[in-house]
Amino acid sequence: MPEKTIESCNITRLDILSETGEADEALMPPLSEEQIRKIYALLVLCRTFDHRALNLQREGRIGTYASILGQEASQVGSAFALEKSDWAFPSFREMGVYIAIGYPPYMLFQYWSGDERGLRTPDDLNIFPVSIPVGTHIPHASGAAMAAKYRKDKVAAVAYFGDGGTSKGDFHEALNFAGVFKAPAVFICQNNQWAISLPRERQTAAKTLAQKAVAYGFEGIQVDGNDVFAVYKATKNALDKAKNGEGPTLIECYTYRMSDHTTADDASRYRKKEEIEEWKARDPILRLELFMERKGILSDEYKKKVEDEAKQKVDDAVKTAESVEHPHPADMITFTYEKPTPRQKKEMRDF
Amino acid sequence: MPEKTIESCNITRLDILSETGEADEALMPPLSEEQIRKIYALLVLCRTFDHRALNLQREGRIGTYASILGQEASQVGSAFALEKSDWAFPSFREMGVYIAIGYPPYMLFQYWSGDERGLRTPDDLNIFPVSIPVGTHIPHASGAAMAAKYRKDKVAAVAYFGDGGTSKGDFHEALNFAGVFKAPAVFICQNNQWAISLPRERQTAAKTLAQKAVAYGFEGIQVDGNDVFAVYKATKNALDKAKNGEGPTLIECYTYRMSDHTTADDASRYRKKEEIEEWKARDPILRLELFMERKGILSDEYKKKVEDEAKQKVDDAVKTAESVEHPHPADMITFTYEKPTPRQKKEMRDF
Amino acid sequence: MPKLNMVQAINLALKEEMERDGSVIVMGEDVGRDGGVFRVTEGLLEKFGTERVMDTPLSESGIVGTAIGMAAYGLRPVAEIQFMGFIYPALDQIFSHAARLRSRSRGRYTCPLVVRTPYGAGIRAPEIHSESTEALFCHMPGIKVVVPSTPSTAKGLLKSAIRDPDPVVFLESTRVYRQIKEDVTDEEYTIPLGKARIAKEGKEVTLVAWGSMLHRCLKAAEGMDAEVIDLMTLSPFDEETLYRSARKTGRVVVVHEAPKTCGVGAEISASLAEEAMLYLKAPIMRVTGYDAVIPLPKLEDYYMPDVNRIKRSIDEVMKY
Amino acid sequence: MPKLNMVQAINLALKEEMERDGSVIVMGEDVGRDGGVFRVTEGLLEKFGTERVMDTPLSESGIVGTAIGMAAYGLRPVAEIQFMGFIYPALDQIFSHAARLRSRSRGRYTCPLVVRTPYGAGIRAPEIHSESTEALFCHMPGIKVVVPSTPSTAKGLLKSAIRDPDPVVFLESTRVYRQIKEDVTDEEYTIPLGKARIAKEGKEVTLVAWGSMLHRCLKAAEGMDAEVIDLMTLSPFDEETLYRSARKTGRVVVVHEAPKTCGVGAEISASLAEEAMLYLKAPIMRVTGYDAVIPLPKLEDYYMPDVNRIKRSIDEVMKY
Ligand SMILES: Cc1ncc(C[n+]2csc(CCOP(=O)(O)OP(=O)(O)O)c2C)c(N)n1
Ligand SMILES: Cc1ncc(C[n+]2csc(CCOP(=O)(O)OP(=O)(O)O)c2C)c(N)n1
Ligand SMILES: [Mg+2]
Ligand SMILES: [Mg+2]
Repeated sequence: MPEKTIESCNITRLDILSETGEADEALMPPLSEEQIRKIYALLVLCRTFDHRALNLQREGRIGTYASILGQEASQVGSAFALEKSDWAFPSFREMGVYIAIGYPPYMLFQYWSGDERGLRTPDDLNIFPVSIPVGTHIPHASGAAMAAKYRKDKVAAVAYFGDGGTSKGDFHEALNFAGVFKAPAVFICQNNQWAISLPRERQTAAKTLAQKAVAYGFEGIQVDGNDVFAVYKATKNALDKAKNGEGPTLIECYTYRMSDHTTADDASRYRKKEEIEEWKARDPILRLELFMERKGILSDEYKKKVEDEAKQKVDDAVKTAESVEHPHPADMITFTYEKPTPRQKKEMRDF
Repeated sequence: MPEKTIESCNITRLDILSETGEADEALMPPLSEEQIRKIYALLVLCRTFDHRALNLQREGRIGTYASILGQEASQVGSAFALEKSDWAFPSFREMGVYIAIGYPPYMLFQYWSGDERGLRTPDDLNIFPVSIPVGTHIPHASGAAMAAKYRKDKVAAVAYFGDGGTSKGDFHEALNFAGVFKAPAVFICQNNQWAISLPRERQTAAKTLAQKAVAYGFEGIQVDGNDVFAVYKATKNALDKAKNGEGPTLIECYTYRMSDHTTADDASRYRKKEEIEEWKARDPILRLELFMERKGILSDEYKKKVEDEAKQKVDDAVKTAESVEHPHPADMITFTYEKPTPRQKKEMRDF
Repeated sequence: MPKLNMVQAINLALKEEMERDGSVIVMGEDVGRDGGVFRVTEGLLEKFGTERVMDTPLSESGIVGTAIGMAAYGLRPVAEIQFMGFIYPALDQIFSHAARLRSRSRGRYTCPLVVRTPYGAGIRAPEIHSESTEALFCHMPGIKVVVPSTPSTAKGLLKSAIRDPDPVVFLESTRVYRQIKEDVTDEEYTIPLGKARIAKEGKEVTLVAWGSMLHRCLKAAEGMDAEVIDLMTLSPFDEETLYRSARKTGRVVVVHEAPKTCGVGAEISASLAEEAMLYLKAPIMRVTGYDAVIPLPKLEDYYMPDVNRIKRSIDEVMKY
Repeated sequence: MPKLNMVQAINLALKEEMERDGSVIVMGEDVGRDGGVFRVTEGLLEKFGTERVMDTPLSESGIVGTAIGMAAYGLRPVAEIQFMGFIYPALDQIFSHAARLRSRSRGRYTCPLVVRTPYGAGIRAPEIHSESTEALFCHMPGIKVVVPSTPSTAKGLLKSAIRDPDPVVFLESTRVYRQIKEDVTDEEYTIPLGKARIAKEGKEVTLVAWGSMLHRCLKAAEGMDAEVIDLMTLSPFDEETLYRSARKTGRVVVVHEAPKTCGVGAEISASLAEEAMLYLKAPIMRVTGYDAVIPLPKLEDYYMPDVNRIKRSIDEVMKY
């Protein structure tokens, strides 16, 4: 019959590391023991940073903060696949990405304490300031990718956003541009199942977020976001693909927001404790530890060493952040344009 | 292996009436001879209207006009499936929809001659004023559908837009809302292969536009847009589905813009004559005529009668449109709010 | 009478209007289960159900766009944009459609829509959570802009906004939300749009403000014979009350937290310069935010006009 | 010297800048194969190829959003929005990102982006093709707004805009596009942003305008001792030149086609009322579009300020 099928698409899901720490050898990406140790240390550092940030907020030493608890593997696993020359465009919940690429943690505390200077990316890194308006930074990644392609640089641009971000018009326009111009872009969706109080299934009627790539004619894949190896592998493949001129990829990291939305939120108003308990068992760090134990590369003293180092780094970061001098009021005007306008010059006399 | 498929989707295409006028009986919708005659008369009326509008523009009697030549079946076939109580949200290239639901043709001429009064929908019709900003009216259809559902009215809302419209953020947000709220909405994309000078394949990397529905978790289907039976059937099915609470549908009418984008455009700058020639053979009216001849329901005198009636209607419409008095200058202010503001009252003294 | 803060007063207004009129619905991000990030819609879902209190996807243009369709269909949607900094993606829907539906259809279709959104600095919020861009919406014919400064006026104004046949952008100061409590009757009352309120009578200088800045003006006016006008509706604004006061005092200071250039203060000043200049004894001064992006918390206090900056401008005009 | 209209002058500016600097790229709807709906980018695709002249999907937020990413990466995108009425979906990208990238990153990232768009009424265009909402962008710290009124200034201003390290919204009057031809040298020259131009010297009254309205002001000024200022850059605008002229003439009339309320005329008037009031002999008058949606062609001429309306206001201020 002429009611014929003219297009078919399959969305796949990648799992490598099980909750009990068993890895599928056939799918395991080529990571050296040292690299795995590095990843582990980063995961621990992220969690230590996050834990401290929450405490600092409670003590009123920083402002509202968005925790990454539970999403460490999605962030570290993907960021670990980046080359230094790649560009990252994070949302406000990507502290793990910043930390993984070597952004000074003290600057992150500085930012969350309400000081723009914390967002001044060091010259040797290519990461954008966090995007507060959800999803609106995704086109920037598409544009940077298009620019890299025009310059013939072997560079990819990676955008990070949440499940809620996929509902924004800018998500749509950004991915459509990337598809049309075959831009070397990778779109990493941190599907942590919640957008503040809105559960994933109310965010969109689509069964998966990965399948939204179908609308743009490129590949979408879902990975276990609490499986650092799966996240790393999917991202690495997408980056290679991008740099080989094979176009963009959408990666849905299926993970969970273990904390409240932010320190200003109370998740108990809208979600059940049981759900959180369920996800505890899927903890990304626990899982990697079990794997490393099996491999015999996680001794108690090594574990302690990693935790102490993380604690030390975070302590130092807090100290540094809290010792920087207060910004000068005129700063709020100085950076509007390359040169202040006549009116701004007048305004700056107030300080 | 745990790289498993978690979602699959197939996009189908519906063809019923062949270019030679043969209809697939198995797929043929239940249309009476009288209904088919009605459809035929509407198609002819649309083409006559369109032809006249182009002439009037050349003579400077109306302003810039967007021709529907070649898209008559997509517009009439879909609009014919609407019930009087359904709501339509057209773009600027939907004169065929207006005509098919019984909008006074003279008002359409009035609008294109630069008079807002032409957009004042008669009280017994539910069609929105044309949307000039591409795609931005699609959310209105989703909203009206949500409202109808809330009111428990057996009413569907239908949005019309082009291939270019699918690239807009509002398309994305509108379809996502419709999916999430299972709204009784039908989204009809007039894929006429061009967005001014941009060919369909540069508009998006997706192979079909119908597959964009995958992103929203509901059905997308492509139909031969020059096949009035296929368009009618797909729309009727989608409307029934919507009113039965089974949610929205995206219909891609695969058709062609035979004219320049508008009277202000010169398509020879960016597309080949050959392409237009190819599509001539697929003409939607010719095709229906061949079908009706086979069925023996298209005599020469009947054909002539239909054409004469169409010409008469259009003549009358032009006469009426050109005989309405010039709008009063204050009108441009009067309709801003229910009551003019003090400042507006002052401003109106200028006239 | 119960003492309510502005959050509670607005919540009460919503409840009353929803009880009064089944066509009033509330929609937005986290307005349902969560009761809104500021708790303004708390309890509405429980009372009116998910059909009338809709948690929407994260989609500002979609929220306003679908609300326009609902309004045209016959509902009276009250759409919440979670913070004013996130209203810009919906600006096209507000300006190209909500504002024009009546004129484009020559009155066949109207858009009785209220877009509520928290605005302004002063609560140590993150980036883009402290916007005060009321001026953009005052330049949109077809839109009305309302900014209450107190709980009781907030209730009366919101009820009028919901009943208004045309689209209203309703701005709620995050700073005022829980700052003041006052008597708010749960009896039926509304406050007409388009009328200003004399918050304090005076003869020597006129201070014009709205929302959170009104309170700083009242502070600055303490102990002097200053008249303080709470504009309440910014578009269309109450020219008559403004001119009457300016003619009386001959001196005007306009205060807002938005950047100075092309802020609403400019319109007020320009209107005076056109209509009342001959009565003015002194230049018309504007005390506003700086022409800069609103800074993060560490510099926030330097950005917002404070009592001292207002006082300095008053002293300035009193020199004449 | 070749006589060019504004379309040709802008086209020449683009060509020169693209030849000079490989990081300059042009993007937008129909800017390539079609050469733009007004032919402003005609011939650029043939000359510079599809890599530098990109036909984009129909996607205004996407155009500006991707252009921001390109600019941050090191390119100098010149993005075209086909008509100003379609810039609103991109307003969030312009305001929340382009305008703030420098300040948010404390100078690490900048956004050397030009957003070109045709604006204004007067060519019998369809709905939403005649917008003149420059005021919205003048209220956005971090954005510069430029509106040329003649072919030669258009060329010099656009070249400066492209070389400017910060985002510029560049508005081109559809009415002026083919209205005037004048000598435009293909030699290298630029016109600095932020400086106004005295289009006509005079002593008795100052007329302030930009874009298409400048020409109506010049007509209205014929035969009288009026000074006509072509503001050229609306943000940041040239206060000094404005005040100097106002102090000299003591009378000011501001003219723009945008609606009156919260238009740029308000800012100019308010600035004068603050900085130069003591020198003014007469109220500051504004001659503007009405507070209404710009009508369709049949009423268009009644909407736009014409020479007579301008003259009437001049007579008005000359009474003092
Ligand atoms: C455009 C926009 N609308 C609303 C908000 C307020 N808000 C902040 S985070 C958030 C939810 C985001 O959900 P998601 O995209 O899933 O990211 P997550 O917070 O889960 O990491 C909302 C609604 C915002 N920041 N930006
Ligand atoms: C938001 C917006 N951007 C740009 C335009 C200018 N424009 C008018 S029609 C058109 C192309 C529309 O293409 P499509 O959606 O395929 O509809 P078609 O014209 O083919 O019917 C463009 C770019 C517009 N009207 N609205
Ligand atoms: Mg989320
Ligand atoms: Mg098309």
